[in-house]
Amino acid sequence: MLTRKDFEGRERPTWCPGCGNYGILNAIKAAFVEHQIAPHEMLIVSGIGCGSKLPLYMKVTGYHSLHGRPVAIATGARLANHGLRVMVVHGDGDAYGEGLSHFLNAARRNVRLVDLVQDNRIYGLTKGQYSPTSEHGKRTPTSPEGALDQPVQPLALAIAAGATFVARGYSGELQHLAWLIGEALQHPGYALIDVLQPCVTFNRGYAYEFYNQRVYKLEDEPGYDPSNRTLAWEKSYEWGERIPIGILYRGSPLPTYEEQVPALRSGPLVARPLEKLGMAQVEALLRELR
Amino acid sequence: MLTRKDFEGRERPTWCPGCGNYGILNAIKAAFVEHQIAPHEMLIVSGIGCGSKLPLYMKVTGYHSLHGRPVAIATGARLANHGLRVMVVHGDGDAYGEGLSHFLNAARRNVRLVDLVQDNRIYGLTKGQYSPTSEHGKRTPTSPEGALDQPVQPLALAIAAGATFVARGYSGELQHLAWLIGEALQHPGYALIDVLQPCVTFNRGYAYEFYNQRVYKLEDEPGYDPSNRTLAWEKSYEWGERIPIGILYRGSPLPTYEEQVPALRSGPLVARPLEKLGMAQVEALLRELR
Amino acid sequence: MTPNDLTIRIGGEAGMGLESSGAGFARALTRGGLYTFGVADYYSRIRGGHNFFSIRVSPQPLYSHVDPVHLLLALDVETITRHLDAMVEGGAVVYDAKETLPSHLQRSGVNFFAVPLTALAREHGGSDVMRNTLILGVAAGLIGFDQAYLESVIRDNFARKGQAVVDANLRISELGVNTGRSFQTDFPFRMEAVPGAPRRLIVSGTEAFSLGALAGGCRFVAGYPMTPGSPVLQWFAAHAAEYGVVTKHAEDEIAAINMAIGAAYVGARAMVPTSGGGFSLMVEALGLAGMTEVPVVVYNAQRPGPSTGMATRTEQSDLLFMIHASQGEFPRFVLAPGTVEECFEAGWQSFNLAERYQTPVIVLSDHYLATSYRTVEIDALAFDRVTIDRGALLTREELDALEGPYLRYRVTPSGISPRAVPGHPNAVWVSDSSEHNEYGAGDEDAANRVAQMDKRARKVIGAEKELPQPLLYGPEAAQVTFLCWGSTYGPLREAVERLNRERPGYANMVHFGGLHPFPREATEALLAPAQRLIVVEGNQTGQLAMLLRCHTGRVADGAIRKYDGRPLSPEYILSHLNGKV
Amino acid sequence: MTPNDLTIRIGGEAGMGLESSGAGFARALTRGGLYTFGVADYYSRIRGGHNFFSIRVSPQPLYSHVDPVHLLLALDVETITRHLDAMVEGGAVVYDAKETLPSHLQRSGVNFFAVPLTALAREHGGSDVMRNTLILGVAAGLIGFDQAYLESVIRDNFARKGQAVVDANLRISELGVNTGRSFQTDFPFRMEAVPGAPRRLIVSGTEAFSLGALAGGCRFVAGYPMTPGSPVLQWFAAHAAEYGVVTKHAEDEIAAINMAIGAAYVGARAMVPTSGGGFSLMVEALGLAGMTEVPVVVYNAQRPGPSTGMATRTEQSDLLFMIHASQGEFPRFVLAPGTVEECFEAGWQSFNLAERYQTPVIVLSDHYLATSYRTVEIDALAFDRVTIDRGALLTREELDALEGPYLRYRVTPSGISPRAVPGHPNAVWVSDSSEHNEYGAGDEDAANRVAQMDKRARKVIGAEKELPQPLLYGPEAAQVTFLCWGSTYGPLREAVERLNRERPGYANMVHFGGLHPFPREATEALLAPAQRLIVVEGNQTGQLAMLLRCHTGRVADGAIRKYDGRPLSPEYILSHLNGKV
Ligand SMILES: Cc1ncc(C[n+]2csc(CCOP(=O)(O)OP(=O)(O)O)c2C)c(N)n1
Ligand SMILES: Cc1ncc(C[n+]2csc(CCOP(=O)(O)OP(=O)(O)O)c2C)c(N)n1
Ligand code: SF4
Ligand code: SF4
Ligand SMILES: [Mg+2]
Ligand SMILES: [Mg+2]
Repeated sequence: MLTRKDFEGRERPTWCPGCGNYGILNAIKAAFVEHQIAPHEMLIVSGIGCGSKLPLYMKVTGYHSLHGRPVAIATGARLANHGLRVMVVHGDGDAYGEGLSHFLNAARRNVRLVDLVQDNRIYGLTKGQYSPTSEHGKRTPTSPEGALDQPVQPLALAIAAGATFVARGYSGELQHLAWLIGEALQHPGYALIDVLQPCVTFNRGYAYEFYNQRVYKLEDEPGYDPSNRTLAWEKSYEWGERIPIGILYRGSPLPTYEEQVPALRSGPLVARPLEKLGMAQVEALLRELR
Repeated sequence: MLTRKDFEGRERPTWCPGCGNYGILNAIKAAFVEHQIAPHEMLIVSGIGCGSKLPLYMKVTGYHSLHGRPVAIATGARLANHGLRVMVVHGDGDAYGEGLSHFLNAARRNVRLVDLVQDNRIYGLTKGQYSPTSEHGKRTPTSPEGALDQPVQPLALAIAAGATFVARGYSGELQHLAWLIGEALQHPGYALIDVLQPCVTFNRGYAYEFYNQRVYKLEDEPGYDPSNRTLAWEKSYEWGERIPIGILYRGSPLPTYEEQVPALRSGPLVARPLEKLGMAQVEALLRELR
Repeated sequence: MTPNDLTIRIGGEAGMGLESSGAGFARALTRGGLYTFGVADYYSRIRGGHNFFSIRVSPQPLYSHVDPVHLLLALDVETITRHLDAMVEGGAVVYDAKETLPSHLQRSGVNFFAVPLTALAREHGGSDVMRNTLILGVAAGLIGFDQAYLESVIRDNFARKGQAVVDANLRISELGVNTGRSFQTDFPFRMEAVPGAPRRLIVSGTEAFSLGALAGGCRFVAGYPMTPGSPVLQWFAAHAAEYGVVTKHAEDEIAAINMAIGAAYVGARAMVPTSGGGFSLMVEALGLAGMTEVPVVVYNAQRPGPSTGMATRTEQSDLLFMIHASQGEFPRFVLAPGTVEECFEAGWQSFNLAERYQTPVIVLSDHYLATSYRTVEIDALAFDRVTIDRGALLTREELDALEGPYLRYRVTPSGISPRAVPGHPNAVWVSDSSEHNEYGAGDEDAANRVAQMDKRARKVIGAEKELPQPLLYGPEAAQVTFLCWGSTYGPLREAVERLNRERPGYANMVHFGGLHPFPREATEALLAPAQRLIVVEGNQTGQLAMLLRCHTGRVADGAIRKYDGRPLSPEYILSHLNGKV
Repeated sequence: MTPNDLTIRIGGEAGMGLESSGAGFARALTRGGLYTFGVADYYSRIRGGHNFFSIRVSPQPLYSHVDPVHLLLALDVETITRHLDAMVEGGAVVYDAKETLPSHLQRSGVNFFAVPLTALAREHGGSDVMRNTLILGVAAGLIGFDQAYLESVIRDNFARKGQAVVDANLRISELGVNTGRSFQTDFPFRMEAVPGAPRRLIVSGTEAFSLGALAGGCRFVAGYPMTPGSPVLQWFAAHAAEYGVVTKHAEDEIAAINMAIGAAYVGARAMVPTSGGGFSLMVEALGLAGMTEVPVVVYNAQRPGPSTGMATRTEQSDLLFMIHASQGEFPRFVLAPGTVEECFEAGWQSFNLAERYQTPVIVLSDHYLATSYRTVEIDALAFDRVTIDRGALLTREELDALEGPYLRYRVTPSGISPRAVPGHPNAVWVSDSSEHNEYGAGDEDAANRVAQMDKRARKVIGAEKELPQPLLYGPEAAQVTFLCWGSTYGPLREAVERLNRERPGYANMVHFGGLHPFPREATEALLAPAQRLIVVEGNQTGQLAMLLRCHTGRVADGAIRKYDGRPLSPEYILSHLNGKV
């Protein structure tokens, strides 16, 4: 029986006091406890950013990799060992900026990954530049006159890319977030959880007070049907007085990428012993060269 | 008065006989004639691929650049000289594979570009590997057992990314395509034209016969309203017995990126003489250092 | 050029299927007991542009193509225009009777045989590709080669198109052979089959490297199409289901190498095949592999740069880029096989190096080596010498017995830290791409930094001895010593042979098949007796010459370089040597 | 270390605003007629981790920080733990009276002054940052520095926060000054203002380079945040509207450099600031600029690699990577300014080089140079020496007069082809990233390839003379000659001075501010009389030493290297020299 203590890391987080990443860390641990996933059964691949330091602050197998590339690394890890659970944890800059293309490709491939994005709508670690999800007009060191890009809509893009599990969480709603992570872990395929994560240092406009007043849970919304793709797509644009959290879209599962690879039918790639080719194999290969 | 002859290139195309790129080349020339855009008033930035050779086969200012990067180059060109018209011409691999992220960013930025994608649903120049828009199950040299990725939906993605002009053309419908290009040229902002382009050598399943039987024009479709984003989004998934061409989505124009840049209010960047800083400017700058 | 050594060249437009026809002919010659060397020359277009395929054939082993042509099979007039100058005295041109040759395309000493290629092809089934079969039949007839071997290849190659196609091709081939025989009196060169010869292989660099990698346990290949690297991806894709390999045509090269790193991190032997431009996009991740000590193999089949350069041509200009790519400093290996035999070895050795030293390994090939075909002995691809050495990879049992926390980056005397892969309860750690401590966690302490930098650097002290060593070919002592690397081996070897045939003991050569870490001691020892050094390489700036000076202080006395996109040939080397000596 | 030369260090946790407070204090000292050198040391985290800022101050010009500390301003106990060893005899520690110092943190010869920092800050307004103001006041009082200068900086820095904040800070500063004065008897070091001194500037490498680039006509800056490169992007963003510059924080570094290439293609002077990891992603496009001859400036402020390395620290380990990055071979320039003056010059000269030679130019800085502040004379940033030379850029008039087709890549004796930008009816062409002919269109002809390769290579024959030349500092002849590049100039210069103070004529040094194309002749001339060569550089593998041997054959007699993420200091150099000589 795994408990919270089994996920205690060697190091204390260096996040700012009040940072939304604490809530995410706790929700991840809670989900792992709930679903009894041991530290060695999970690989968390993270990018570079404040939030991407997360695996260093708990006990888990992890890879704190490159800015923007954790989804590609996680894809390779899954393809080589689909016996391992794989999760990606990274910031909005990492996921929707530098890594935008990998995110959309993982969605359309349906690689079985939980992709958790710490969406603080800012670049935290590099000290407050605007991010892909920052609002138009946002003033930051790289946009002193206000950002001119319209923000990326990650949920709409994920749906358009073909993801079958698209959710939004809020780090101020720990239990709900832990539940979402659990649902995502059980989803057979790519699962996006965009998490509203207050950055109390560089994005004070989107602090707890902002979100606490606005977020509402889709599960509590009478008649909301997350299996309706068009509805989900429209819902993904809702942002203002009311901000939905929960599972926006849950389509009928498609076969995962891993399931479809012929070489993986007999089990994970790394589970097979690495042996020299047999005589018959060599013979067959040489026959092609005659 | 410009005529077709003014766009005659020095070199004959080296495309395969019957390649859909001939139709696209002709449609572009026709649109330029129709809208009286001279060869030096237009910069065509292309990527790398069969279709990306297009600017070399006509008379126009062009840049045959890198695989996947023409949109970024074109963005820079527009920002430095918004007095110049800029068009991007590239293949589906270039636009939706290597260049996916740039395409989506240009859309949300609303840089004024016509982005024409020669969508033959295959990698032509590298001899027939599956492309981002190839159908699931497609057998090619990199997918001898059938491609496992679900195809990219460029039109849905463009809409989700915030594009306000999203169209599909067909190289077998030259006049219609020329008209689309003209509309796109007049659109104040980013305009995507995904062109169904038969590759007669490596993608015989999507030849003229296939498309001729299926394409229909949205303009002829009673009641189709291209200003309805949700409708357009749903329409962008229609693919089968009937394949829509025309303007899927035309939203109300947003300010272009270029219009919003403070430094560009007084005209194109390159139009201003490049002079040494004045005494007063130097003084002001030095004052910051005291 | 002895009559025992012929070059047959078939030329025409892109899209005519020259390469596969030419390769098929080389295969037939191989089956007939002869040695061949086949090389293609084509444009980066799908249609149009002049393409050709040259087959050199001899009863003796061959290591290179050569420039002079004995028999030119011209599917169009352009072929004659382009290659007439390359023809030897007594050579012959076979061309389509429908063409009228302008007078400037006549040359004394060269015979012209008109054959109604198109007409006959149409008559016999219509497909234009049948002209290739026909004209190669003519070639076989002319040189007196036993048509049975040709027929066996036709049967194999066309089998999947059905018996009718096989039969039509057999018929037209026979027609060609008979036509060729009828011209024999006007063509002095013969190349008969050697009936009792042992079975041999005909193999390209792409195939040899892929086979070596597969034999060496490569089980994950991710890539993005790019000539001439992607044929390795495609070779693996074609063999993936059968041999239990995962291949992934990724969204771009960045994704490809990061996928490979992910696969290697969890324990698979993983590789990315690419060419220079694709490699440029992999540079950041190469450093990630270096920093987090993930074994990954990068295969770069070079083509001429800079930028898009010449997509379907050859060059050796990425060497220094490979050695220095990515920010910061970390150990890596750079191999540069020179022959198909060495390609095979590089295929499996690269994975052993990568896993034993826990660092990226780069194998440099080039378009010439990757795409040319050579006939070799049946045991040239030495499957029996293959070993799979995973280095300090902890076994399940070792992990079971592990006590205390697992230190992924333990500072050890060798610099090599016992490596685990994710999935064992006793080895739960996070690898950080920032400088990290022994646990793998980011750590900015100055002493830790130095300890980890030194640990990584220590891994390769002396490791140049594990690379293919510089090889001397020719007499121990010579008046001229040539240096080369990678694919220049073949053409240079032949140049050296010819020089020594004329002036015994005149020349020798040293070939580098491993360039980083630079084999300094071995090089100094080999070059100590050398009098006059000439570096021969397929680039403009003399990259091996720079390495040589940088690591040994030796300044080459001369250089022969080529960077027009075409491979070095023995004749090119000899003629440039005469300009220099 | 004379009493005329003090180092004051303020230390505490990340998030305490040390850097801006420290920089403000250095500014005040500068306004007071003193010379300063300020350097920050911090972790790659937003909160926690030990940060400090050191200000060296003297009535004489300074080129470097030094290791020993005279006055330690400890905002926490950790600061004392970490820096007590660095304190000189007679030095003092100012700390918060609320802490009780454990006995091991006492040291004879060092005085400890307890000040109720937190308590007073709370009393005077509450903001923790006011402790910084207070403790710096104490410092001013201790060294006898005129508080008026401090007050002027407080007024400027806090102005945008409102008069109340200004007043509170002024009050607490005064309190600090008085407290400091009261301790003076126990602190022997003074540093009084020099009232009549000329006005000077205090400037970082980031600012100097940005100013130089702006003065040189840079009008387009695209980037993606990455320490320590992005401050240049941010400097330009802050000045963009005022000076008519377009800046773009792009989606990634690949987009950034391609945008810059697009902007340069149409005629803007364009730059991308980044750090090594970002540069790795720009490698492919660098080759595009080389091949299509687009002038673009890349600014790489190095940080320790490999991979993520140490984001907020310093290193000089990207040199060989810069020289060889991207597939194939093409000309480029690599500059490595050593001082803020040279940063300013590199700022504008890089654009002249880029446009005159129509090729990419790389400016290598590093975290140390980019982020440290130095006091310089008012004319140190030589705006009057700036020129804007656009090279063979065709004017509107020249284009109007153009006859015949425009040949963008005309083969000329100099290799430089007159350049047009899109938009003129007489210059309509397409540039191809494939090898192209004079028109710019892809062309695979062998002779054309060689002509274009040679044309491009020709551009830089002799062009190393256009780079900043290697500079000799110190006596012409000396027993030891040091070599260095980039930011090592300052620390090494001071080490050389000290050596010569002890043993006149003992040492000199050669600094490289331009490294590629390598200034071979100038180097050989400068080094001809050198007896003993020692290369000092901030990396592990000795990259300058390799270049030196490769280009001149000289093998250095010794090396002093540092790669722990911290800058070289005069003391480090001297102590390592003693280990070597
Ligand atoms: C290739 C590359 N470019 C830039 C950086 C610098 N960098 C580090 S973190 C970061 C962005 C952080 O933003 P986000 O991903 O939103 O994470 P957060 O810090 O907000 O959690 C950047 C740009 C890098 N490490 N690598
Ligand atoms: C970085 C990089 N990767 C790969 C290539 C090789 N390459 C050239 S064209 C091409 C794809 C062509 O497909 P597409 O963009 O659909 O164009 P098409 O040929 O079908 O018109 C590729 C992968 C390249 N030139 N550069
Ligand atoms: S800067 Fe923002 S995201 Fe980073 S640790 Fe602080 S609060 Fe969290
Ligand atoms: S390969 Fe396909 S896309 Fe390329 S030229 Fe031929 S038909 Fe056109
Ligand atoms: Mg963020
Ligand atoms: Mg295509």
